[in-house]
Order: sequence, then structure tokens, then C-alpha cells
Amino acid sequence: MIRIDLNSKRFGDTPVLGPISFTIAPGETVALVGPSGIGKSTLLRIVAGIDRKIDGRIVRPDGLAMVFQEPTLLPWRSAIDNLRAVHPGLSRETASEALSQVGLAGKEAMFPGQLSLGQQRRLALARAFCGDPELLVMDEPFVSLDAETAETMLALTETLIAHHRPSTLFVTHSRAEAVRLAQRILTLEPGPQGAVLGPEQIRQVRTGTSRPTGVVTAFPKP
Amino acid sequence: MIRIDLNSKRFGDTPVLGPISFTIAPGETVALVGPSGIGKSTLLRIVAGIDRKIDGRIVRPDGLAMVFQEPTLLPWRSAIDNLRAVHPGLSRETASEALSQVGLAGKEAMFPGQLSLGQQRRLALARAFCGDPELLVMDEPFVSLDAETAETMLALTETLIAHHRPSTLFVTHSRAEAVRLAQRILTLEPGPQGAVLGPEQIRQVRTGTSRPTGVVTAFPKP
Amino acid sequence: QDLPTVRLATLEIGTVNWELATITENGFDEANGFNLDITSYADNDATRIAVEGGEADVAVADWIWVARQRAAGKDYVFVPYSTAVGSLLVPGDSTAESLADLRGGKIGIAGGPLDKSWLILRAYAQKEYGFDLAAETEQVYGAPPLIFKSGLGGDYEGVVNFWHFLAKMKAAGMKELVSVETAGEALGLNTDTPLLGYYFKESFLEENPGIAQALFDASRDAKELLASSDEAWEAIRPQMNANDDAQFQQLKTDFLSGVPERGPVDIEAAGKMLSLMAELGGEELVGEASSVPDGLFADVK
Amino acid sequence: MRGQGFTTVVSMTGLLALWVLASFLTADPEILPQPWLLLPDFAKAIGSGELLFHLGATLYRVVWAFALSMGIGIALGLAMGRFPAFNQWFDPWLVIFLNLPALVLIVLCYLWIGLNETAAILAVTLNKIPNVTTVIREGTRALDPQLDAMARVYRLSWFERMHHIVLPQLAPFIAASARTGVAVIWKIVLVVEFLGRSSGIGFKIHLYFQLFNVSMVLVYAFSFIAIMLLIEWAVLQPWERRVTRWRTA
Amino acid sequence: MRGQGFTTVVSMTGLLALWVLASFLTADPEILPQPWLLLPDFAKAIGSGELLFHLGATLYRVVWAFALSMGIGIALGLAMGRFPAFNQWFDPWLVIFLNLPALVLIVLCYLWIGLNETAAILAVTLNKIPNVTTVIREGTRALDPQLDAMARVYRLSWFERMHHIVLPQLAPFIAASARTGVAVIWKIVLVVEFLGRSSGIGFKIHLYFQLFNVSMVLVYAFSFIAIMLLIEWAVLQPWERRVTRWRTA
Ligand SMILES: Nc1ncnc2c1ncn2[C@@H]1O[C@H](COP(=O)(O)OP(=O)(O)OP(=O)(O)O)[C@@H](O)[C@H]1O
Ligand SMILES: Nc1ncnc2c1ncn2[C@@H]1O[C@H](COP(=O)(O)OP(=O)(O)OP(=O)(O)O)[C@@H](O)[C@H]1O
Ligand SMILES: [Mg+2]
Ligand SMILES: [Mg+2]
Repeated sequence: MIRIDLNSKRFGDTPVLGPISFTIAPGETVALVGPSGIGKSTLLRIVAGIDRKIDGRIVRPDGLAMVFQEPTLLPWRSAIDNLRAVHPGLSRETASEALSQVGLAGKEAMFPGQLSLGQQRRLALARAFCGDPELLVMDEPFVSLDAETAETMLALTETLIAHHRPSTLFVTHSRAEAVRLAQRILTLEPGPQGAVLGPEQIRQVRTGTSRPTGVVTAFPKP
Repeated sequence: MIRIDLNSKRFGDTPVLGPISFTIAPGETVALVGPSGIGKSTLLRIVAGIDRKIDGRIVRPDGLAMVFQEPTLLPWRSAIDNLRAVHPGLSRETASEALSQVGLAGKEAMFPGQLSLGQQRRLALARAFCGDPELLVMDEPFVSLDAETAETMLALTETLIAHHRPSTLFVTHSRAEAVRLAQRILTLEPGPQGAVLGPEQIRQVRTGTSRPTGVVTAFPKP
Repeated sequence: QDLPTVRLATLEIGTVNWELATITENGFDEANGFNLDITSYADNDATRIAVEGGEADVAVADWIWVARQRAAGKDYVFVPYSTAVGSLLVPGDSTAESLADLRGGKIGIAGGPLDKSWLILRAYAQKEYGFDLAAETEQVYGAPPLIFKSGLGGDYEGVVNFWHFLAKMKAAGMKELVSVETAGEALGLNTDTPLLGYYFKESFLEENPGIAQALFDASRDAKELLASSDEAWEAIRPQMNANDDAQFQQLKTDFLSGVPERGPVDIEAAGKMLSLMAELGGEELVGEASSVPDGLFADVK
Repeated sequence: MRGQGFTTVVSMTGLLALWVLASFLTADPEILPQPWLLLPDFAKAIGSGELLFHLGATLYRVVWAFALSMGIGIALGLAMGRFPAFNQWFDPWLVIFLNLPALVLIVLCYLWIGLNETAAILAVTLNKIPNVTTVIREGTRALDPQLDAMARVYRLSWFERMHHIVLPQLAPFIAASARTGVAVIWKIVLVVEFLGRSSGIGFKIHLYFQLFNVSMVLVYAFSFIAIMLLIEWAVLQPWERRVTRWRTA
Repeated sequence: MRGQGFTTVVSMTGLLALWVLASFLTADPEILPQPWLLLPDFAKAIGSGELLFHLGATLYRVVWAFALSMGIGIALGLAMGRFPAFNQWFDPWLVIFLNLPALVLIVLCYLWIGLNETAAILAVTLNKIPNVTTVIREGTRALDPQLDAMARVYRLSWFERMHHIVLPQLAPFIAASARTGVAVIWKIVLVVEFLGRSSGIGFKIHLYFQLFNVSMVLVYAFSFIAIMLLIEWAVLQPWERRVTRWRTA
């Protein structure tokens, strides 16, 4: 169970987030939406434990994976080493397999600077998916991708979530993505003392096992 | 008149772009689409003259503005100084005005690291719009923005183009954006010797002066 | 009133300053027809760079070094100043009675393996006791102050240092095992041959005829005064860096015993000394000066 | 700021205590005198005006050599970092001059130019330039190519590029070479001074060392260090705080 | 690679030509002999085995001092750059030790420990550590906080963080301080050796300098420089090419 109990988060004198409370059940997927600059990334960083200068309490598991809003790769490590540096147990083969799942087959030896931004983002996705996280945090994971690639990534994410059932919290600006992946959608909106949660939207319960069809199978594990 | 006559672009032994030729008339807006990793950013960098290691010829004006795929701001300069460093002639007032046009009013003194990614992208847009470019090059200028902000930015871009009539080349993954802004849409698709242009799509000629309504007026000039 | 000026580069703490201060204070320079203009440096090497670089006309060195330079083509000329040489000291409680007893011990040597006192002592050990001092002891070379301090601390069985440090070490209770003078005599060297002196460039002497004699005379005047007058010593005491009376007296005694006989340098004796040095120090030390170069010693009386 | 001042005072006191302890253990004021034993010597050196005179002489040399070597070193480092061809040509020179013993350069300068201020300052500068160049070259190689592309697109002038793009990125390298720079300069100035000047802290330190007057050596050394601490607090740290504000904001 | 070798040869020849010219203008082989005049002296020094012996002694000290000071300096620099509290405590110490004259540290080491190898190496190490620390501290302050966040999220071990995240970012700073480091160490080793060792290049250089034998001074100086050039080409540059491959790829 993940529990967020935030009273406030301020940068210096500026309040950014006001009182915010919510929980995420194991295996549950929650989308976070809100206008640019409202505080979504800030909230995600708080949930992930990166930002600890807060007034509030966070309960969260240790096994965490995160897709940052920017790829945040190691520019001095090849694509495959970017996976293996973060997941020391990962074998070469599994890492290669993971790369090809995100459409980076054959780019093992390339440095991030040699990849297009969309490719870098997919590498960051692969990095997050390679572990076996209890909590998956993603900040706009599918931007900068063309429709077809985005669809592949979405399907891949669905598969991962279906298999490992991590608690998932992700930010998106796309309603379609939110509706497709999430059981609940949280909205950040301006409040008097920083952003607060607006009315929650609950999606219809998933119909059966709407497993994605086709190419994407389970994501390889170490 | 902008004229691109590319025979090929390779990184080391890997061909990325094959023979590509097109022109952009003064005042014309051209969208470039294609899957992730095909070579759109590479082509844009060639057009902008950043990448000169090519086999081919580019004719382009000097007055250039570019929105990079990543914000590419100066982290050690405040938001307003990021505009003024690049446009030395810009007065404080005009720069402030430009910031508020992209929704960054009151954030003049913040460093890029203190802005959300969406805010950084808007700052990069403001930087490109502050000059009086003859050629405007934009690499996915409207991602990472919520629908409403994206709409404001789109409208702002339309106004700018309508006023200064630069030649514009921009990359997008969104059909809607492409159709809305561009007169022509170029598609990059895989070829035997690197990406080539697919069949060109020409949009219906604009109906009259469909000036955007409401808040956005002309972008301030130095 | 147009006296020629002699620019002299000196080590600020060198003992030669005692003589120089006496000269200027008592006007011996003007009395002998020149003006002494002294520039102090912090290191011996600096004074040599000053002469070589044309910033000074005179500095102090031992004549073997000057001979080496002259043989290498420099027009240096030597005017004697002092015979003061070192000695080998042992700690106050040492049981050593001769160099032979230092076998297997550690000897601290200021300067380096080419130090003249050290070389003479080596020759002496060879001649007198038939053993190679260098091979049968361990040498620790170091800067004079470091050897001084660690020697006082009892780090070595024997110490060879510059004479003003030796004076202080003697004042602190160390005792002389053998003096270089004794060693030199045993080796058949004329110990009246002054080792230290002023050196000029010959070109300077040609431009200012008689200047070597004038400086020599002034130097002698100062020495005579110091030999006879306690007041003269009191006047220079502040720059002697003596911490107490014992040191002061020791420094004074040792300085006076280093005053050479007045007169020209005995070339033959010098030649003998040089060939001994060449034998011990090799080319490293004497360079191409296998014999005393012509005109090395200024013709002073 | 208050807290920092306090920490600094306590930290300096700690260092002083360490000194007292070391001195106590050494138990020989000739080797390491207790700090308070320096006070009379310090008073004497100040009183006679000698300390200030020599400090002035040394600072004059340090300031000149610092300004010259930073200026030339940064320019060379930038050029070598930016243009691989230029670097290929002068890289061996850099290694050679970097490793040329200070002594050799100093003596040559003195003999060529004479034992004067110009030679002294030149000798220090020549010794220091390769250090600055080496550090700045590394920094230049690490410059962000994306920002260069941006500068090119927006056709920034050379001056604007330096001001807004290059120097801010080099700031840590400049700070590093300024700090270690003064230290190296100061080590060389000492040699320069004892080899051919009749003034300066180096001249005095060497003299007193030869007399084995450790107390006076320390008095002169600490006077210079005090100045350096002052510069660190009054100039370097405020500057650094200002230029790195964006990191912590 | 071929082109580079060629450039290097031409560039070194150019430097040699400069030397010949300077020597010609000086017109005094005692001040600056023509390069070829060094050859007999060089042959002699090699032949007698002296050169190699002293070079070995110096290299031994340099290697030890280098390894120790880089190790400790990097550790301290990282700690001071990472933890502002730690930095506040030890910043004044750093400034003081950075600016403490080499002479003072060397003499104290010799007097405390004795005129032996340990003292010599310790003296050099102590002199050099503050330099390394200063440079690495600047580098540490410039580390990317985003990558730190990433490392924290994925719970990298300390070793992995160092290996994959910290050291690659510090590489330019480490390269800079290694290069200037050897140069500074070498300047200090010279002093250390002439003050209290009976072997080593510094000992010989000082000896020959006192005899005004410039030619031998240069022979010994250049032997060391030759080793440094070798290390630069055989170790440092290949290492640097490898760790910066990602920049140019
Ligand atoms: N320096 C480089 N070395 C080798 N390959 C490179 C280099 N830079 C780019 N590439 C390759 O060129 C191709 C095109 O990259 P580019 O960034 O132009 O793609 P893009 O179309 O902009 O993709 P995206 O939509 O993801 O931004 C990619 O496959 C990439 O791997
Ligand atoms: N270090 C900081 N100092 C001051 N303000 C900050 C800092 N970091 C973030 N902010 C402010 O906090 C607000 C929220 O930022 P955040 O990055 O969380 O936005 P976001 O919702 O993720 O936006 P986007 O969709 O554009 O990524 C922004 O207005 C930003 O200016
Ligand atoms: Mg965000
Ligand atoms: Mg791209």
C-alpha cells in the first residue's frame, strides 16, 4: 500500500503543493493530470522519495522504478550498459531482449547522445521495466513518440503492469492514455496554498483480461 | 527561398538520410512527420546549419530561430536573461511581455532548473519568437504541454507566422498540429540508403484570414 | 669624488657580511678608493646568478668552483678572503676517537657528496687508516640547517657542516673529532691556502684597474680591526644570529682563526689541492680544471 | 551565514589546538614553536615594517603572475580544447613545459632578462601557464555541444558566447585553477625570490630557514596565508556563491 | 593516428628548433647549450648508470606520492563537495594547507620523521593533497543532481554510483588534477630531494646547478620529461580517449 499524506511542499517561500492525500493499492494504476507547471513532477519526485524536503508523510515500498520526464540516461554508457549499470543482475541477453522490446534492437552499443530523443525515452522506459518494481512512477512516459511507437509502448506497459502488478502512478497530458491505462485519474488544480487534488475520476472496472494482442509479450526479467 | 538538396547524411558508416530535396517558399509553413528515430531532428539540424558534415547543398537565410527538441536553455541565466542573452537588443519590458505571452509572467527571475519542463519548453518557444526570423525551425515544439496550454501556444505560433511570415519547418507527431499550422506536410520514411521523403500532402489553401481569436495578440518585438 | 662602485652580491646570512659590514661602517671602502654597494640574497646560488647575469660585479665562492668556471671559459678572477674550513663533529657523549671509529655509522653532510671538507676527510681516512670512509659509513646529505638540527638531535655518529653551523653545534656541546685543517696537513696540503674568496669578472677588473687590490685592502683593514677591537664585534653582533654568548664567542674565535696570512696565493699549494680534489671529486667537481687555470688568482698583496 | 562564521571560528580553533598539541609533542620550540611564541616575533616583524614590505613585494608579484597566467592560460586552454588540430600541435609543448623544473625556467629567465622584477614575474607566469592551460583544456572539452548549436543558430557574437555560454560552464574549472593557481604561484614565487630577489616572503623564509629560525619562517608564511584566507572569504567565495546560485536555487 | 604521429614529430622538431635558435641568440653554452651538446653528457650519465639510478629513485617517490595524494585528495574532495557541512568545517584548513609553503611542510616532515624516504614521500603527498582536493571539490559540486536522483530511485550501491555516475562526471577534473598533479609533485620532489635526500633527479639537478653545469641540469630534467611524455602518450591519452569516446561518437 502506498500512502501520500502531504501537508505542503514549498520552494523557498513559494507554496507549490497544498494538502494532498491519496493512496494507491497494490496493483492499482493511477494517472495524474493537470496543467503544465502545476506541480505534477514535484509530486512524483516526492512520491519517489527524491525530494524529502516536505511537510508530510509518505509510505512507499523500496522496490521502485521511475521514468523521468527527461530521459536521464548515463551519456557515457552504451544503451545496453545503461540498463546493466542500473540493474547489476541483468545478463547481456536479457538486456538485449529488453532493448528490442522497445524497438532499439541493434543499438546496444550506441551512446545515448547517438540516439534520437524518442529512442532515449524508450531506453529510459526499458530501464524502468527491467526491474521488478513494486511501485512504478512515470512522468509523461509516451511523449515524443509517433502514434505507432507510442501504441507499442502503451501495450508494453499494459503487459508489464498485468504481469507484475506494481502500483503505478503516472503523469500524462493525454486523456486517451490516462483512460486506457489507469483505474483512477487524479487531477491537480490550483488551490489557495498550492495545488490540490480535484474531483477524482474512476474508470469503469477493466473488462475481463483485455490483454493486448500481437507482438508484445511479457517483458523479459533478469 | 529555402532549398534543401541532400544526397546523403551518414553517421560514420550508418546512412541516416538518403537523397532528400525540397524547398520552402517565403512565408510557407511545412510540417515534417515520421516515426521516432527516422531522422527528423537530424534533417532539422542540417537545415539549420548546425550539422555541416553532409553530402549535399543547403540554401538558407541567415536570420534563423530554432526550437530544439529539448529546451536547450542556459541553466545559469534567469528566464528573462535567457531571452536577453540570445537577443541582445531586447529590452527588459519586451522580454517580460514575451514571457507573459507564453504563460511565464512573474517567473522572470527563475532559473530554468526551477521551471517545470513544460515551462522550460515555453521559454524556449519565447526565445525563438523574440527575434524576427526569416526561417523558423521547430522540433516538436508543443509536447509536454496540457491541451489548453498547447492550444495557447499553437495560437501564438499562428499569430507569429501570420505577422512576420517566416518560412517555417517543424516536426510534430500530432496530425492535428500539422494540419492546423502547415500548408504542406512532408513525411520521412525508410529508404534503401537512409530515410527519404514519402508522398507529399498539401493542405487546402487557408480560408481567408482565419486569425486566431481571443487573448493572443501579436508577439512583442524588440 | 667619482669613486668606482663595486656591486657585491652576498648571501644575507653569510659570515662574509660581518666583514662587509665592518668595511662599510668604518668607511674602509672609500678609504681604499671605491664605493661598496651590497645586495643581499637568500641563497648562494642567487649571488652567482647575479654575477653571471651582470647584476653584480663580485660575489663569494670557493676557488675550486671559480677554477672550474674559469676552465670552462668564464673570465672569473679570485681574491682570497678566508681559510675557514670545516671539521667533523661528533656528539658530546661519543666514544669515537678517530675517523676509523665511525665505521658502520651514519654521517650527516651538508651540501652534498662534493663538499670539499668531506672530500678531504675521505682522503684523510684513506691515507691515515686505509679505509674508504664513503663506502663504510652511511651518508645523509641534506640542507645545512636540517643537518644542523638533526645533528643536534643525535641522529648521526658524525656531522660535517658549514663552519658557522659547526660553531653553533660546538657551542651546544658537540666536539670536534678531526678538523679539515688537520686532515689537510696530513695530506701535505698548505692549509694557508684560502679556500673562500671574492670573485670578479676579469672584464670588470680591466675597466677598473686596481680594484681587486682595493677590495683586498679593505677586507684586510676590516679583519685587522676585528682582530683587535671588541667594539667592532659588538657592532656586527646583531647580524651574527648568535643566540647566546657561548655561540657568539665560538663564532668570533672561528672567524678569526680563518683569517689567512696576507699575501699572494701560493699557486703550487693550490695546484696540489686542486689535483687532490680532481682525484676525489672527479670531473663532476672540477670540470675541465685539471690544473690551476692561468690568471685565476688576482695579483694582490 | 551566522552559522558558517561560527563553524569557521571553531574549525580554525581546532586547527590551532592541533598545532598546540603537535608542538607539545614535539617539545622543541626550535622545530615547532607553540603558536603564542610567534607573537613577539610577529610584533617585531610588523614593528620594523619589514613584514609589510616583504608581503607587499610578494603580493605584487603574485598578483601580476596570477593575472597574466590566468589570462594566457585560459586563452590557450580554450584554444587547445576547442581546436583538436591546434591541440595536436601544441600538446607535446604543454607536457614539456608542464614538467620543466621550475628551477630551469627561473634561472633561464634571470640570465636572459636580468635579476629584476620582470624576470621574476615572467618566470612565475611561465611556470604557471601550463597548469592553467591543462585544467581549462579539460573544461573546454567538456563543454555542452547542444548549447554551442544554440549559440550558432542564434548567431551570438564571440563575446556573447564567451559571456553566456562558455565561461559559465568553465566556472568550476576556473575556480579550481584559480585556487590551486595561487598555491602553485606562491610555491614558485618562493623559489624565484630566493634565487634572485632581495625582497619578498620567499626571500625572508629562505633566510630564516638557513638560520633555522622556524618561528620567523612561520610568521612570514602565516602572514601570506592570512591574506589568502582573506581573499578566499572576501573575493573567491562570494564570487562562487554568485555564479553557482543557479545550482542550488 | 598516423597524422597525429606526424604532427607530434613536426611539433617537437619545432620546439627543438626554437631551442637551437634561443641557444644561438644566447651564444653562451654555459647558459643554454645547443641541444646536441647535451648528447655526450647524456651518454656519460647513462653509461655510468647514474641517470637511471636517480631517475628510478625520483620515479619511486613520484609514483608513491601521486597514488597517495590522488587517492586521499579525491576522497576528501568528494566529501567536501558533497557535504556542505563537512566543507564548512574543513574549508579553512584546506586554504591553509593549500597555501602553506612547501618548505615548511618539508622541513617539518624531515625533522619529525627523519631524513628518510618516508618523510620525503609524506612531505610531497601532504603538499599535493590540497591541490587535488580543491579541484575534485569543484567537480563534485558540478555533479548532475538528476543523475543522483536516478541513482537513488534505482537504489544503486555506493560502488555502482561511483563507478557509473560520479567518476565519469569527474573524469575531466581527475584528468586535470592528474596532469597538473604530476607537475606539482615533481616541483616539490625537487625541493624535497635537494633539502634532504641523497638520490633523485632533484638532488642531481641541484648539485649540477651549484656547479653551474646547465648541460647536466638539462640532461636530468629532460630525462624526467621524457618519462612524462611517455606516460602521457602511453597511459593518459589512451585512457582519456576511452573515457571520452561518448563525447565524440
Ligand atoms: N551521433 C550519431 N551517431 C550515430 N547515429 C546517430 C547519431 N545521431 C543520431 N543517430 C541516429 O540517427 C537516427 C535519426 O536520429 P534523429 O534524432 O534524427 O531521429 P528523429 O527522427 O528526430 O527521432 P525522434 O522522433 O525520436 O526525435 C537515429 O536512429 C539515431 O540513432
Ligand atoms: N527549485 C524550484 N524552485 C522554485 N520553484 C520551483 C522549483 N522547482 C519547481 N518549481 C516550481 O514548481 C512548479 C511545479 O513544477 P513541476 O515541475 O512539478 O510542474 P509540472 O506539473 O510537472 O509541469 P509540466 O507539465 O510542465 O512538467 C512550477 O511552477 C515550478 O516553477
Ligand atoms: Mg513535469
Ligand atoms: Mg528528434
